[in-house]
Amino acid sequence: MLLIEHEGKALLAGVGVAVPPGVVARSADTLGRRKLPYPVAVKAQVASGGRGKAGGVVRADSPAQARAAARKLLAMKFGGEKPRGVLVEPWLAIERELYLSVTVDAAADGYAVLYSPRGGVEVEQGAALVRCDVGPARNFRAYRLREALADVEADAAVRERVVALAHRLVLLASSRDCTTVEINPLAMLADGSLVSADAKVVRDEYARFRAADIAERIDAEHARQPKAIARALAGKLMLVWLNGEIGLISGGAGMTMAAMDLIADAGGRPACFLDCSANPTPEGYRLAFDLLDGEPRVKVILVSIFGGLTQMDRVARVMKEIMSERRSVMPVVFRLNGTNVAQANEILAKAGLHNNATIEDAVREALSFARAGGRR
Amino acid sequence: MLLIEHEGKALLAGVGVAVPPGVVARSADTLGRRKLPYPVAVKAQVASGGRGKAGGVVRADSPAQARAAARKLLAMKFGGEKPRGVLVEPWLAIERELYLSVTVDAAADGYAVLYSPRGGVEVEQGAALVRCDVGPARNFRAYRLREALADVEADAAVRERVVALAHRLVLLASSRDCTTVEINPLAMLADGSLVSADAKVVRDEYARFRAADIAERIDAEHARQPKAIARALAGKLMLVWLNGEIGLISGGAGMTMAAMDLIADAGGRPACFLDCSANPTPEGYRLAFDLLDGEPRVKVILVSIFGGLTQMDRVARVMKEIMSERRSVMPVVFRLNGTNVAQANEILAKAGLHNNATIEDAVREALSFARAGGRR
Amino acid sequence: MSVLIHAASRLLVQGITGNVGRFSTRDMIAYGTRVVAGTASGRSADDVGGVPVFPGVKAACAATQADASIAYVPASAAFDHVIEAFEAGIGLVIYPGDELPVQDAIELRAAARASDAIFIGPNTPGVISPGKAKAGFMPSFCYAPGPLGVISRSGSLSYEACFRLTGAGLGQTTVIGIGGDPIKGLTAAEALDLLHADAETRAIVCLGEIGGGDEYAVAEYAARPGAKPVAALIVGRKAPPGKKMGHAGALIGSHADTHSAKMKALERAGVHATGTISGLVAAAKRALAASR
Amino acid sequence: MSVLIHAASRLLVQGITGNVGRFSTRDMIAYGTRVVAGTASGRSADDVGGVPVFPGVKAACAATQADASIAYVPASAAFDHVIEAFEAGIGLVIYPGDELPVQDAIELRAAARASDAIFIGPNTPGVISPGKAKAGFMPSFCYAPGPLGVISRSGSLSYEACFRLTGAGLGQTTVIGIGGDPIKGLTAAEALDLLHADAETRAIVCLGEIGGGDEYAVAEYAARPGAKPVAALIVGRKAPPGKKMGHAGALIGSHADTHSAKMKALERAGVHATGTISGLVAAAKRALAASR
Repeated sequence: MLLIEHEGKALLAGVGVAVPPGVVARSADTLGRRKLPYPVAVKAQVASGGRGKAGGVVRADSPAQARAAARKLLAMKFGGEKPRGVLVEPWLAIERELYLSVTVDAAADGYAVLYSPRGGVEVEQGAALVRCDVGPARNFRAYRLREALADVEADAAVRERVVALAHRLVLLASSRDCTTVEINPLAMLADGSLVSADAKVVRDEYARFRAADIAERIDAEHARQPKAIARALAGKLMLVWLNGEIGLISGGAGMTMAAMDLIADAGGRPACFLDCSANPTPEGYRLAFDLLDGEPRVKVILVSIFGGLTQMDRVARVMKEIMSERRSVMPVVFRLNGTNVAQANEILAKAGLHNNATIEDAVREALSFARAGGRR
Repeated sequence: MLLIEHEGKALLAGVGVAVPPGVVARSADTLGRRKLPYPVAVKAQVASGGRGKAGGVVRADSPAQARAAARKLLAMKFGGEKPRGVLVEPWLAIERELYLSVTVDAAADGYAVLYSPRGGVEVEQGAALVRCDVGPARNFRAYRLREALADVEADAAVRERVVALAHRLVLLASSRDCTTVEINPLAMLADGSLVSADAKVVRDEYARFRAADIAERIDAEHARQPKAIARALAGKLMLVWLNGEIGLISGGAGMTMAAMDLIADAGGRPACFLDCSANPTPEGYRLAFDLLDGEPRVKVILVSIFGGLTQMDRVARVMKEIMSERRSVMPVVFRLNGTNVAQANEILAKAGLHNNATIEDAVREALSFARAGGRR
Repeated sequence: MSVLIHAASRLLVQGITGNVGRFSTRDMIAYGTRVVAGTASGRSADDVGGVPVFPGVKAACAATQADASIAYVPASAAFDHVIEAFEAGIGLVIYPGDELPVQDAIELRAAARASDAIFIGPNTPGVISPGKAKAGFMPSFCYAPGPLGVISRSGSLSYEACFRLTGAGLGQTTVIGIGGDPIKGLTAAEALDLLHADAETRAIVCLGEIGGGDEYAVAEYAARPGAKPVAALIVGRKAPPGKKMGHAGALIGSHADTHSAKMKALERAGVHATGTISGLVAAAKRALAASR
Repeated sequence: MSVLIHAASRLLVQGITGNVGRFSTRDMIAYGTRVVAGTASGRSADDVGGVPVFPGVKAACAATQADASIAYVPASAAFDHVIEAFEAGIGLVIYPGDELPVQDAIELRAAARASDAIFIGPNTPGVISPGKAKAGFMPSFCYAPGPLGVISRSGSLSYEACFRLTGAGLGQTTVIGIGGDPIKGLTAAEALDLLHADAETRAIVCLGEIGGGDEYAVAEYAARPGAKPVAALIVGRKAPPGKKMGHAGALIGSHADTHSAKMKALERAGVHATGTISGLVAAAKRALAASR
């Protein structure tokens, strides 16, 4: 879960990292009432990247300019996303832009620190980063990072500040369950001090049971989602809308992707990635059907589940029930396999439902329905 | 730094520990405007212990009762301390009161978990606690705590909840630099769930450089202190007022306590514990004199410093200056020793100041001044 | 031979009294696995399907000499249980659950190393050595003994893949679910090393997907002199970039994460790679043929 | 003999280019200590008082075979520097600074154990073996060689105490400042073990105060069969309860923390205990006499 800039900066400030003093405004009007230290930077608060290049940061030298900037930014979209407000900070006189991040990395068996003496857009454009593997947070070693930086950062005082800062970021990441803490640019001011001009903090959603702020943020994020996605999330279904017409109800990420690939190979387009494996219950499946039945783009539903822990006789029984009570006329194609599949086949057969032997067969059947227009 | 109950509970809630939903009110009037889930507990927010026995928790069944309770509590003092507000929570139907705490303990080489199946006042009155040494936080082992609890906690479900909760508390302590996290009582409700009915969280002031909330809390606490203490703290002096007449300016805790003991043995009473070792500068010493000169109870000042890193020639020079510029007529007695003491003796002698050879001599001299009335 | 789990493995089921623990225990026993003990934290419980239940791992090991464990506990308790197993001397611990905080995965991988143990997971159906034993909940009928070592990031995909391989007469030595999370107890590279050292494994099948670096470890292995032939299936060719596809690790963030970059790297390393499940059996056959 | 620091000890000063580092380096050299190297993090610097300055501990050790270190760095950097010294193979690391978060003290004590090293501090003037070497900033003239091993929780009190002992002709083998914080790198019990094993130490003087459990460790040692005679001074008899007296550890929280409880425990264990600095020399003499 990527935090918005001002949220990320609040976490940084909480561990004693220098961030510019900022105020968040949800509207241009509330901004107009504040006393600000002009010149200021007015920054659109969006989670998507590339904000700078998209004009999401505007300098303002007066209240009128600040209000105008806020109005403009709040009306824009960045990567399809409307800003959740603007962050207004003193305009920094940056001597040099650095890059520093801490991120979870499999090759490091834990955290890795990444650094560049030239940050900002240069890093966004792919400039090489110096890397220092850490592993578990307690294995951070200032001297190792210092050695790694020796070749690329000529300014010894900056190097020391970066080392101390990196240690804070590693501790922040581990103590608050962040998978990435990225500061780009890390601004070096005229006095050599370092200020986090931006912040990209990603928190681990799986830690929500022990981090109330993550749980709250997830709830807030869910509430912001379009209705169907929000309903899916509330029902523990994983839904990503795609642009096609084959409504894929599936279990397991790998098998879902395999089915999507097969659909595409056969000339079709999946309407969604809809993984029910976290909630393979009557309620979960009913919700899945309901979501797809309510989406006009969907012409046919393909149920593809290969269950291990999920017992397919139970799934078959649920499918039978859903098919008998369902009002939609949209055709449904099945391919169920896995634990207790023999009983599942019996149940489906008795209910007059056809279970395809292979996913290829099921995809072919679904495509023929889709080509026939679906929704008989 | 001991947090107030509601602050401690906020930290607990932040790591997913169940606390009663509460509201804090600074006055009875603001409380009256809130909708509350009667019956409620109105609880004085003070840092000192023994609040329950002192009548600091009052049940209220109606808005009128709640306002009355708040008014009464806010007018009271607990251990000399005025409440900083009241915390109002639903009145809990407690089946059993447990005790659980995590604290830094030298014998554990880190954290120790303490538990009692009978908490509340029984623990305050000294009931034995079950102890499980942890060490560094990552060494917490659920199975070891489970074994330690097996003999004292008969309810297996409660035991499991306590083990899981203790793990959270250990992680909270280490990730947020707490030296103690104590829940007493830990309330077991009718459904077996555990709720933190009270919270005593002590945070490590030394971690303020990496914990903005600790730094802020220290500043707020300093601002609440009486003026002299606040000035001392701002000047990095450690001042504890005592009831005597000998104003002791010293360096180093151990030597200060030794001098206090000698003063008492000689029939005197120290006016303060005033340790300048964290700021042995002209400014620090000037402030120390200024604080004691301003306190009418003080009859004589005894400067007792045995310096290692503090170079006594420098201290002597500062003393000479202070004595020449000082307006107070209060007598000052010196006993300086330590690094460069030979030069210090020369400087003092030239300035006409007597340096006592021993702390016993200095104490005797100070007492004779005090008996003569001091403040010539 | 097989790797990790054998006919003689003595399996412990942590959290045996939960629904999943009960179901899987019976299922593993039905497969012939020697499930020797279960634990139910701090509780005394009756046996489950004839398996004695202990209050802790130490007691279970002392009584039954369990040497491998699978933990059916919620993510919030996973760390505690896996560490307990390590410290009781268990050399192989599988955590099949998902939604484990990455922090805990990092700590458990480090703890496994410190205990000289192997941690597998999170987010895996487990490990099966067909015809010998299984520690996990994969559907048994999909597997048969044979010459292929299989590594998979995805549970459902591994069922489908092995179902096809078995159907085509291509059995398996051991099928290892390494899991779909970014930090894994047993990495792809480590799983490859195990299968490489196993005399009965003649060729290796890797089931991969978009995101993460496991497939590059596969390419690295395959390019090594003396490597066993490798077949690979990479799914997610049509997954949109920037969206998490169910697995925490299945996300295209950079070019290296994409399907085409992975396919290229695998092909360059001489892997018999396919981008579709329909091509898997043929790829595996080519790999097996190359092993002769 | 002496313990911890000897005439042959090769001392490294971490943070040698700071004000304190420069002052103390010159002072320690003047005392005869073999200060062989200094570090200034990541910076190249000229020598300090003839001592070569290195950018890191590994380089300093490689060039000078330093085997002990004292770190003059702020508390926020203490963890990093002390760990660096451990990992470079230094066996004795002293951190004299105060206000070290207790968390970091816990971690450093654990790290010392893992590295088979000794960590002393925080909040200590260091260690001196009179006539041989000193690693710290205690005023040199207070010390003289002799038969007493001294342990102290407080810097200033140890200067005063040793000044008196030396003045009375009672010299010291080694004076160890274990520091006044609740979690110590070297505990009182461990310091006692070191002095117990030292052949030249004939009696032990412990300088204690209210709060904490160190004095009970002293009593435990003294009650041991074959223990060397112990004298103890406990200050803080007149300190008010519930107030922190400068030291993080000097706080009366429970009855065991009080002056009288500690005095009683010490006396019961046969320690020559005194509650006043004026009584220290006599107590030390009694202990020494008992050692004959």
